[in-house]
Amino acid sequence: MKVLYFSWMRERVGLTSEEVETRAATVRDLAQELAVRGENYAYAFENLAAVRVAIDQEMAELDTPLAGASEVAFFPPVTGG
Amino acid sequence: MKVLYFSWMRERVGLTSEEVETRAATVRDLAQELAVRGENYAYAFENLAAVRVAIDQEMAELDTPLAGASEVAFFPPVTGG
Amino acid sequence: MSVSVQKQDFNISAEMDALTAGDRDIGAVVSFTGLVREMTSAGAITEMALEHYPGMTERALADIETAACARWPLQGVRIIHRYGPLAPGDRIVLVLTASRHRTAAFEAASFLMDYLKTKAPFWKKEAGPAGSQWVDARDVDDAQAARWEAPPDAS
Amino acid sequence: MSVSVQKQDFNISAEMDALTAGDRDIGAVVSFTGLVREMTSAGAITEMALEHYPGMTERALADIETAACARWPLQGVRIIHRYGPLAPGDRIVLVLTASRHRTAAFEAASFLMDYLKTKAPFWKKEAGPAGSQWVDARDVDDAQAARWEAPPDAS
Repeated sequence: MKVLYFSWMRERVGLTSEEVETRAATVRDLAQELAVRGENYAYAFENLAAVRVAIDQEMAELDTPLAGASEVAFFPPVTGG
Repeated sequence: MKVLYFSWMRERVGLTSEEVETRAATVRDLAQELAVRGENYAYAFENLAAVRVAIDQEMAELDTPLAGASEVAFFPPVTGG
Repeated sequence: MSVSVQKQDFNISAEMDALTAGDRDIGAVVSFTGLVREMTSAGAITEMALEHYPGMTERALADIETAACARWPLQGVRIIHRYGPLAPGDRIVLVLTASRHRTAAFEAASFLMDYLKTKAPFWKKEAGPAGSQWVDARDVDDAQAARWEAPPDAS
Repeated sequence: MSVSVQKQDFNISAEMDALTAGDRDIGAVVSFTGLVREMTSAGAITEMALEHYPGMTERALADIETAACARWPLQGVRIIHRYGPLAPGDRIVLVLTASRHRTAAFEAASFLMDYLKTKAPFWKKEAGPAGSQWVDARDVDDAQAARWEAPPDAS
Protein backbone atom coordinates (compact mmCIF):
# COMPACT_ATOMS: atom_id res chain seq x y z
CA MET A 1 0.00 0.00 0.00
CA LYS A 2 1.22 3.50 -0.83
CA VAL A 3 1.14 5.95 2.08
CA LEU A 4 1.40 9.72 1.42
CA TYR A 5 2.02 12.61 3.80
CA PHE A 6 1.19 16.27 3.28
CA SER A 7 1.85 19.60 5.02
CA TRP A 8 3.31 19.23 8.52
CA MET A 9 2.67 15.46 8.48
CA ARG A 10 5.12 15.30 5.57
CA GLU A 11 7.61 17.54 7.35
CA ARG A 12 7.42 15.58 10.60
CA VAL A 13 7.70 12.14 9.01
CA GLY A 14 10.32 13.42 6.58
CA LEU A 15 8.80 11.64 3.59
CA THR A 16 6.33 12.55 0.87
CA SER A 17 5.35 8.91 0.35
CA GLU A 18 6.40 5.34 1.06
CA GLU A 19 5.34 1.76 0.38
CA VAL A 20 3.97 0.10 3.50
CA GLU A 21 3.26 -3.59 4.11
CA THR A 22 0.35 -3.79 6.51
CA ARG A 23 -2.56 -5.91 7.63
CA ALA A 24 -4.14 -2.99 9.50
CA ALA A 25 -7.93 -3.24 9.43
CA THR A 26 -8.66 0.47 9.70
CA VAL A 27 -6.94 3.81 9.19
CA ARG A 28 -6.55 4.09 12.95
CA ASP A 29 -4.77 0.72 13.10
CA LEU A 30 -2.43 1.84 10.32
CA ALA A 31 -1.69 5.13 12.08
CA GLN A 32 -0.86 3.26 15.29
CA GLU A 33 1.48 0.91 13.39
CA LEU A 34 3.24 3.85 11.77
CA ALA A 35 3.46 5.85 15.01
CA VAL A 36 5.87 3.34 16.56
CA ARG A 37 8.31 3.35 13.63
CA GLY A 38 10.43 6.10 15.13
CA GLU A 39 10.48 9.53 16.72
CA ASN A 40 9.58 11.28 13.47
CA TYR A 41 6.46 9.12 13.08
CA ALA A 42 5.57 9.42 16.76
CA TYR A 43 5.72 13.21 16.42
CA ALA A 44 3.60 13.20 13.25
CA PHE A 45 0.91 10.99 14.77
CA GLU A 46 1.07 12.34 18.35
CA ASN A 47 -2.44 13.82 18.13
CA LEU A 48 -4.74 11.78 15.91
CA ALA A 49 -7.55 14.29 16.42
CA ALA A 50 -5.52 16.74 14.32
CA VAL A 51 -4.97 14.22 11.50
CA ARG A 52 -7.21 13.84 8.45
CA VAL A 53 -7.06 10.95 6.01
CA ALA A 54 -7.96 10.05 2.44
CA ILE A 55 -8.27 6.52 1.07
CA ASP A 56 -7.72 6.22 -2.67
CA GLN A 57 -8.11 10.01 -2.93
CA GLU A 58 -11.45 10.18 -1.15
CA MET A 59 -11.86 11.72 2.31
CA ALA A 60 -12.23 9.01 4.96
CA GLU A 61 -12.44 8.60 8.74
CA LEU A 62 -10.05 7.01 11.23
CA ASP A 63 -12.43 4.08 11.54
CA THR A 64 -12.84 3.51 7.81
CA PRO A 65 -11.77 -0.07 6.86
CA LEU A 66 -8.63 -0.33 4.72
CA ALA A 67 -9.73 -3.46 2.79
CA GLY A 68 -8.89 -3.01 -0.87
CA ALA A 69 -7.18 0.35 -0.40
CA SER A 70 -4.12 1.00 -2.55
CA GLU A 71 -3.33 4.59 -1.48
CA VAL A 72 -3.72 6.20 1.96
CA ALA A 73 -2.84 9.83 2.66
CA PHE A 74 -2.37 11.56 6.03
CA PHE A 75 -2.57 15.32 6.42
CA PRO A 76 -3.84 18.11 8.70
CA PRO A 77 -7.24 19.79 8.13
CA VAL A 78 -7.23 21.49 4.73
CA THR A 79 -6.68 25.24 4.40
CA GLY A 80 -7.18 26.08 0.72
CA GLY A 81 -9.39 28.67 -0.95
CA MET B 1 -41.71 73.04 -10.87
CA LYS B 2 -40.04 70.70 -13.32
CA VAL B 3 -41.92 67.46 -13.98
CA LEU B 4 -40.14 64.51 -15.65
CA TYR B 5 -41.54 61.30 -17.13
CA PHE B 6 -39.70 58.04 -17.76
CA SER B 7 -40.38 54.73 -19.49
CA TRP B 8 -44.03 54.21 -20.45
CA MET B 9 -45.08 57.29 -18.47
CA ARG B 10 -42.90 59.29 -20.89
CA GLU B 11 -44.33 57.49 -23.90
CA ARG B 12 -47.93 57.92 -22.77
CA VAL B 13 -47.63 61.60 -21.86
CA GLY B 14 -45.48 62.21 -24.95
CA LEU B 15 -42.98 64.40 -23.08
CA THR B 16 -39.67 63.82 -21.31
CA SER B 17 -40.20 66.87 -19.08
CA GLU B 18 -42.20 70.04 -18.69
CA GLU B 19 -42.53 73.09 -16.43
CA VAL B 20 -45.69 72.93 -14.33
CA GLU B 21 -47.31 75.70 -12.27
CA THR B 22 -49.03 74.06 -9.33
CA ARG B 23 -50.19 74.54 -5.78
CA ALA B 24 -50.65 70.79 -5.26
CA ALA B 25 -49.92 69.83 -1.66
CA THR B 26 -48.82 66.25 -2.35
CA VAL B 27 -47.60 64.08 -5.20
CA ARG B 28 -51.09 62.57 -5.42
CA ASP B 29 -52.65 66.02 -5.82
CA LEU B 30 -50.18 66.84 -8.59
CA ALA B 31 -50.90 63.55 -10.36
CA GLN B 32 -54.62 64.25 -10.24
CA GLU B 33 -54.10 67.75 -11.67
CA LEU B 34 -51.99 66.36 -14.50
CA ALA B 35 -54.38 63.47 -15.22
CA VAL B 36 -57.10 65.86 -16.42
CA ARG B 37 -54.86 67.72 -18.88
CA GLY B 38 -55.79 65.42 -21.76
CA GLU B 39 -56.16 61.87 -22.94
CA ASN B 40 -52.40 61.27 -22.98
CA TYR B 41 -52.12 62.30 -19.32
CA ALA B 42 -55.26 60.38 -18.36
CA TYR B 43 -53.75 57.26 -19.93
CA ALA B 44 -50.40 57.77 -18.18
CA PHE B 45 -52.00 58.28 -14.75
CA GLU B 46 -54.90 55.81 -15.15
CA ASN B 47 -53.53 53.49 -12.47
CA LEU B 48 -51.69 55.37 -9.74
CA ALA B 49 -50.81 52.08 -8.03
CA ALA B 50 -48.45 51.39 -10.96
CA VAL B 51 -46.77 54.80 -10.73
CA ARG B 52 -43.64 55.56 -8.72
CA VAL B 53 -42.32 59.01 -7.93
CA ALA B 54 -39.15 60.83 -7.03
CA ILE B 55 -38.96 64.31 -5.52
CA ASP B 56 -35.70 66.15 -6.18
CA GLN B 57 -34.16 62.83 -7.23
CA GLU B 58 -35.11 60.94 -4.07
CA MET B 59 -37.72 58.17 -4.04
CA ALA B 60 -40.99 59.46 -2.51
CA GLU B 61 -44.56 58.31 -1.93
CA LEU B 62 -47.86 59.56 -3.39
CA ASP B 63 -48.61 61.22 -0.07
CA THR B 64 -45.27 62.97 0.28
CA PRO B 65 -45.75 66.78 0.55
CA LEU B 66 -44.46 68.80 -2.39
CA ALA B 67 -43.48 71.87 -0.35
CA GLY B 68 -40.10 73.13 -1.55
CA ALA B 69 -39.81 70.59 -4.35
CA SER B 70 -38.22 71.80 -7.58
CA GLU B 71 -38.20 68.53 -9.56
CA VAL B 72 -40.78 65.73 -9.57
CA ALA B 73 -40.44 62.59 -11.68
CA PHE B 74 -43.09 59.99 -12.52
CA PHE B 75 -42.19 56.50 -13.70
CA PRO B 76 -43.15 52.82 -13.41
CA PRO B 77 -41.42 50.48 -10.93
CA VAL B 78 -37.72 50.27 -11.80
CA THR B 79 -36.32 47.29 -13.71
CA GLY B 80 -32.54 47.81 -13.80
CA GLY B 81 -29.75 45.47 -12.82
CA MET C 1 -16.28 53.64 -3.53
CA SER C 2 -17.13 54.48 -7.08
CA VAL C 3 -20.15 54.52 -9.38
CA SER C 4 -20.36 54.83 -13.16
CA VAL C 5 -23.41 55.08 -15.39
CA GLN C 6 -22.22 54.71 -18.96
CA LYS C 7 -23.06 53.55 -22.47
CA GLN C 8 -19.81 51.71 -23.08
CA ASP C 9 -18.88 48.19 -22.03
CA PHE C 10 -16.52 47.49 -19.12
CA ASN C 11 -13.59 45.15 -18.48
CA ILE C 12 -14.00 43.15 -15.29
CA SER C 13 -10.31 42.29 -14.85
CA ALA C 14 -9.30 45.93 -15.24
CA GLU C 15 -11.97 47.06 -12.79
CA MET C 16 -10.94 44.44 -10.27
CA ASP C 17 -7.27 45.35 -10.58
CA ALA C 18 -8.12 49.02 -10.03
CA LEU C 19 -10.25 48.18 -7.00
CA THR C 20 -7.59 46.07 -5.27
CA ALA C 21 -4.47 48.02 -6.33
CA GLY C 22 -2.22 48.89 -3.41
CA ASP C 23 -4.32 47.16 -0.75
CA ARG C 24 -2.72 43.91 0.34
CA ASP C 25 -5.23 43.36 3.11
CA ILE C 26 -7.99 42.31 0.70
CA GLY C 27 -8.60 38.57 0.84
CA ALA C 28 -11.83 38.30 -1.13
CA VAL C 29 -13.30 39.97 -4.21
CA VAL C 30 -16.79 39.11 -5.43
CA SER C 31 -18.17 40.26 -8.76
CA PHE C 32 -21.67 40.16 -10.15
CA THR C 33 -22.15 40.64 -13.87
CA GLY C 34 -25.63 40.94 -15.33
CA LEU C 35 -26.10 39.99 -18.99
CA VAL C 36 -28.93 40.51 -21.48
CA ARG C 37 -30.79 37.21 -21.93
CA GLU C 38 -32.11 36.41 -25.38
CA MET C 39 -35.12 34.38 -24.28
CA THR C 40 -37.76 36.20 -22.28
CA SER C 41 -41.33 35.37 -21.34
CA ALA C 42 -42.33 37.22 -24.52
CA GLY C 43 -40.03 35.16 -26.77
CA ALA C 44 -36.59 35.81 -28.25
CA ILE C 45 -35.52 39.45 -28.22
CA THR C 46 -33.13 41.23 -30.54
CA GLU C 47 -32.51 44.35 -28.45
CA MET C 48 -32.74 45.54 -24.87
CA ALA C 49 -32.86 49.31 -24.42
CA LEU C 50 -32.07 50.75 -21.00
CA GLU C 51 -33.44 54.15 -20.01
CA HIS C 52 -32.38 55.89 -16.81
CA TYR C 53 -32.82 59.11 -14.86
CA PRO C 54 -29.54 61.04 -15.20
CA GLY C 55 -28.53 62.62 -11.91
CA MET C 56 -30.83 60.54 -9.76
CA THR C 57 -29.25 57.30 -10.99
CA GLU C 58 -25.76 58.24 -9.83
CA ARG C 59 -27.16 59.47 -6.54
CA ALA C 60 -29.18 56.28 -5.95
CA LEU C 61 -26.20 54.05 -6.74
CA ALA C 62 -23.94 56.08 -4.42
CA ASP C 63 -26.56 55.76 -1.65
CA ILE C 64 -26.68 52.00 -2.16
CA GLU C 65 -22.88 51.82 -1.92
CA THR C 66 -22.96 53.88 1.27
CA ALA C 67 -25.55 51.53 2.77
CA ALA C 68 -23.39 48.49 1.94
CA CYS C 69 -20.27 50.08 3.43
CA ALA C 70 -22.16 50.91 6.62
CA ARG C 71 -23.24 47.30 6.94
CA TRP C 72 -20.14 45.27 5.99
CA PRO C 73 -16.40 45.87 6.45
CA LEU C 74 -15.58 46.57 2.80
CA GLN C 75 -12.25 47.77 1.43
CA GLY C 76 -13.73 48.56 -1.95
CA VAL C 77 -16.99 48.76 -3.87
CA ARG C 78 -17.52 49.44 -7.57
CA ILE C 79 -20.78 49.72 -9.49
CA ILE C 80 -21.02 50.16 -13.25
CA HIS C 81 -24.42 50.23 -14.94
CA ARG C 82 -24.86 50.66 -18.67
CA TYR C 83 -27.71 52.39 -20.47
CA GLY C 84 -28.78 52.73 -24.09
CA PRO C 85 -29.33 49.95 -26.64
CA LEU C 86 -27.87 46.52 -25.82
CA ALA C 87 -27.99 43.14 -27.55
CA PRO C 88 -28.48 39.62 -26.14
CA GLY C 89 -25.28 38.49 -24.41
CA ASP C 90 -24.17 42.06 -23.68
CA ARG C 91 -23.08 43.03 -20.18
CA ILE C 92 -25.56 45.33 -18.36
CA VAL C 93 -24.21 45.78 -14.85
CA LEU C 94 -21.13 45.10 -12.77
CA VAL C 95 -20.93 45.05 -8.99
CA LEU C 96 -17.60 44.45 -7.26
CA THR C 97 -16.99 44.09 -3.54
CA ALA C 98 -13.65 43.66 -1.80
CA SER C 99 -13.17 42.63 1.82
CA ARG C 100 -10.84 40.75 4.13
CA HIS C 101 -13.09 37.71 4.22
CA ARG C 102 -15.47 36.12 1.76
CA THR C 103 -18.70 36.32 3.74
CA ALA C 104 -18.76 40.12 3.77
CA ALA C 105 -17.86 40.29 0.08
CA PHE C 106 -20.58 37.78 -0.92
CA GLU C 107 -23.30 39.31 1.24
CA ALA C 108 -22.52 42.88 0.22
CA ALA C 109 -22.54 42.03 -3.51
CA SER C 110 -25.87 40.26 -3.13
CA PHE C 111 -27.27 43.20 -1.14
CA LEU C 112 -26.04 45.72 -3.73
CA MET C 113 -27.76 43.85 -6.55
CA ASP C 114 -31.01 43.47 -4.60
CA TYR C 115 -31.09 47.16 -3.76
CA LEU C 116 -30.02 48.23 -7.21
CA LYS C 117 -32.85 46.17 -8.74
CA THR C 118 -35.48 47.92 -6.64
CA LYS C 119 -34.07 51.41 -5.99
CA ALA C 120 -32.00 52.54 -8.99
CA PRO C 121 -34.02 54.39 -11.67
CA PHE C 122 -33.49 52.18 -14.72
CA TRP C 123 -36.14 50.83 -17.06
CA LYS C 124 -35.68 48.06 -19.60
CA LYS C 125 -37.50 47.83 -22.91
CA GLU C 126 -37.20 44.63 -24.90
CA ALA C 127 -37.59 44.54 -28.67
CA GLY C 128 -38.10 41.50 -30.87
CA PRO C 129 -39.89 40.33 -34.02
CA ALA C 130 -43.25 40.76 -32.26
CA GLY C 131 -42.58 44.40 -31.34
CA SER C 132 -41.26 46.06 -28.21
CA GLN C 133 -42.43 46.21 -24.63
CA TRP C 134 -41.35 47.57 -21.28
CA VAL C 135 -40.17 44.93 -18.83
CA ASP C 136 -42.44 44.48 -15.81
CA ALA C 137 -40.94 44.77 -12.34
CA ARG C 138 -40.82 41.42 -10.59
CA ASP C 139 -42.37 40.93 -7.15
CA VAL C 140 -39.52 38.55 -6.35
CA ASP C 141 -37.09 41.47 -6.58
CA ASP C 142 -39.02 43.36 -3.92
CA ALA C 143 -38.98 40.25 -1.74
CA GLN C 144 -35.23 39.85 -2.26
CA ALA C 145 -34.61 43.44 -1.23
CA ALA C 146 -36.92 43.14 1.77
CA ARG C 147 -34.87 40.36 3.33
CA TRP C 148 -32.11 42.90 4.06
CA GLU C 149 -34.50 45.02 6.14
CA ALA C 150 -34.06 42.57 9.01
CA PRO C 151 -30.83 42.79 11.02
CA PRO C 152 -27.95 40.79 9.40
CA ASP C 153 -27.74 38.33 12.27
CA ALA C 154 -31.41 37.38 12.03
CA SER C 155 -31.02 35.36 8.81
CA MET D 1 -18.00 22.42 -15.85
CA SER D 2 -14.26 22.74 -15.59
CA VAL D 3 -11.55 22.57 -12.96
CA SER D 4 -7.90 23.63 -13.13
CA VAL D 5 -5.15 23.24 -10.55
CA GLN D 6 -2.20 25.27 -11.75
CA LYS D 7 0.85 27.30 -10.78
CA GLN D 8 0.20 30.18 -13.16
CA ASP D 9 -2.09 33.16 -12.64
CA PHE D 10 -5.48 33.46 -14.37
CA ASN D 11 -7.39 36.20 -16.18
CA ILE D 12 -10.92 36.65 -14.85
CA SER D 13 -12.32 38.42 -17.92
CA ALA D 14 -10.99 35.71 -20.24
CA GLU D 15 -12.37 32.95 -18.01
CA MET D 16 -15.76 34.65 -17.84
CA ASP D 17 -15.89 35.15 -21.60
CA ALA D 18 -15.05 31.46 -22.13
CA LEU D 19 -17.72 30.40 -19.64
CA THR D 20 -20.50 32.45 -21.22
CA ALA D 21 -19.51 32.15 -24.89
CA GLY D 22 -22.36 31.01 -27.09
CA ASP D 23 -24.98 30.87 -24.33
CA ARG D 24 -27.36 33.82 -24.55
CA ASP D 25 -29.61 32.49 -21.84
CA ILE D 26 -27.17 33.39 -19.05
CA GLY D 27 -28.38 36.41 -17.10
CA ALA D 28 -26.00 36.33 -14.13
CA VAL D 29 -22.34 35.55 -13.59
CA VAL D 30 -20.80 35.63 -10.12
CA SER D 31 -17.08 35.41 -9.48
CA PHE D 32 -15.15 34.89 -6.30
CA THR D 33 -11.45 35.69 -6.28
CA GLY D 34 -9.32 34.84 -3.25
CA LEU D 35 -6.16 36.88 -2.70
CA VAL D 36 -3.11 36.44 -0.45
CA ARG D 37 -3.40 38.88 2.45
CA GLU D 38 -0.20 40.43 3.75
CA MET D 39 -1.27 40.82 7.36
CA THR D 40 -2.03 37.65 9.27
CA SER D 41 -2.49 36.87 12.93
CA ALA D 42 1.26 36.11 12.98
CA GLY D 43 2.24 39.47 11.46
CA ALA D 44 3.14 40.55 7.93
CA ILE D 45 4.07 37.71 5.61
CA THR D 46 6.34 37.79 2.57
CA GLU D 47 5.27 34.51 0.99
CA MET D 48 2.38 32.06 1.00
CA ALA D 49 3.19 28.57 -0.28
CA LEU D 50 0.33 26.29 -1.29
CA GLU D 51 0.79 22.53 -1.21
CA HIS D 52 -1.83 20.18 -2.63
CA TYR D 53 -2.52 16.49 -3.30
CA PRO D 54 -2.21 16.00 -7.07
CA GLY D 55 -4.96 13.75 -8.36
CA MET D 56 -7.18 14.02 -5.33
CA THR D 57 -7.38 17.80 -5.68
CA GLU D 58 -8.83 17.67 -9.19
CA ARG D 59 -11.22 14.94 -8.12
CA ALA D 60 -12.39 16.85 -5.03
CA LEU D 61 -12.96 20.05 -7.01
CA ALA D 62 -14.89 18.16 -9.70
CA ASP D 63 -17.05 16.57 -6.97
CA ILE D 64 -17.76 20.01 -5.51
CA GLU D 65 -18.79 21.29 -8.95
CA THR D 66 -21.07 18.30 -9.43
CA ALA D 67 -22.69 18.96 -6.06
CA ALA D 68 -23.33 22.61 -6.99
CA CYS D 69 -24.81 21.67 -10.37
CA ALA D 70 -27.14 19.16 -8.71
CA ARG D 71 -28.40 21.83 -6.36
CA TRP D 72 -28.75 24.95 -8.52
CA PRO D 73 -29.73 25.47 -12.18
CA LEU D 74 -26.28 26.47 -13.45
CA GLN D 75 -25.28 26.99 -17.07
CA GLY D 76 -21.59 27.09 -16.22
CA VAL D 77 -19.11 26.57 -13.40
CA ARG D 78 -15.37 27.17 -13.39
CA ILE D 79 -12.86 26.59 -10.60
CA ILE D 80 -9.19 27.52 -10.80
CA HIS D 81 -6.94 26.99 -7.78
CA ARG D 82 -3.25 27.86 -7.80
CA TYR D 83 -0.48 26.09 -5.91
CA GLY D 84 3.19 26.79 -5.29
CA PRO D 85 4.78 29.97 -3.92
CA LEU D 86 2.62 33.11 -3.94
CA ALA D 87 3.17 36.67 -2.69
CA PRO D 88 0.83 39.07 -0.85
CA GLY D 89 -1.75 40.45 -3.29
CA ASP D 90 -1.51 37.41 -5.58
CA ARG D 91 -4.65 35.62 -6.71
CA ILE D 92 -5.12 32.16 -5.14
CA VAL D 93 -8.47 30.90 -6.32
CA LEU D 94 -11.23 31.73 -8.80
CA VAL D 95 -14.79 30.42 -8.71
CA LEU D 96 -17.24 31.38 -11.46
CA THR D 97 -20.92 30.51 -11.65
CA ALA D 98 -23.34 31.33 -14.48
CA SER D 99 -27.10 31.05 -14.29
CA ARG D 100 -30.30 32.59 -15.62
CA HIS D 101 -30.91 34.48 -12.40
CA ARG D 102 -28.69 36.00 -9.78
CA THR D 103 -29.82 34.07 -6.71
CA ALA D 104 -28.62 30.71 -8.06
CA ALA D 105 -25.32 32.22 -9.20
CA PHE D 106 -24.67 33.90 -5.83
CA GLU D 107 -25.65 30.91 -3.72
CA ALA D 108 -23.71 28.41 -5.83
CA ALA D 109 -20.54 30.52 -5.75
CA SER D 110 -20.79 30.86 -1.99
CA PHE D 111 -21.42 27.11 -1.64
CA LEU D 112 -18.45 26.27 -3.88
CA MET D 113 -16.12 28.39 -1.78
CA ASP D 114 -17.41 26.96 1.51
CA TYR D 115 -16.99 23.40 0.26
CA LEU D 116 -13.64 24.08 -1.35
CA LYS D 117 -12.34 25.53 1.93
CA THR D 118 -13.21 22.37 3.87
CA LYS D 119 -12.97 19.55 1.30
CA ALA D 120 -10.23 20.33 -1.24
CA PRO D 121 -6.75 19.06 -0.21
CA PHE D 122 -4.74 22.29 -0.09
CA TRP D 123 -2.48 23.48 2.71
CA LYS D 124 -1.11 26.98 3.14
CA LYS D 125 2.24 27.81 4.69
CA GLU D 126 3.00 31.42 5.46
CA ALA D 127 6.54 32.78 5.61
CA GLY D 128 7.69 36.08 7.08
CA PRO D 129 10.59 37.68 8.93
CA ALA D 130 9.76 35.57 12.00
CA GLY D 131 9.93 32.29 10.09
CA SER D 132 7.33 30.11 8.46
CA GLN D 133 4.27 28.25 9.73
CA TRP D 134 1.40 26.18 8.46
CA VAL D 135 -1.94 27.97 8.52
CA ASP D 136 -4.45 26.50 10.97
CA ALA D 137 -7.87 25.45 9.71
CA ARG D 138 -10.59 27.78 10.95
CA ASP D 139 -13.63 26.44 12.80
CA VAL D 140 -15.70 29.13 11.10
CA ASP D 141 -15.03 27.47 7.75
CA ASP D 142 -16.50 24.21 9.01
CA ALA D 143 -19.53 26.12 10.27
CA GLN D 144 -19.91 27.88 6.91
CA ALA D 145 -19.83 24.56 5.06
CA ALA D 146 -22.26 22.96 7.52
CA ARG D 147 -25.00 25.49 6.76
CA TRP D 148 -25.40 23.88 3.30
CA GLU D 149 -26.19 20.51 4.86
CA ALA D 150 -29.73 21.73 5.55
CA PRO D 151 -32.15 21.84 2.59
CA PRO D 152 -31.88 25.10 0.56
CA ASP D 153 -35.37 26.24 1.51
CA ALA D 154 -34.70 25.98 5.23
CA SER D 155 -32.46 29.05 5.36
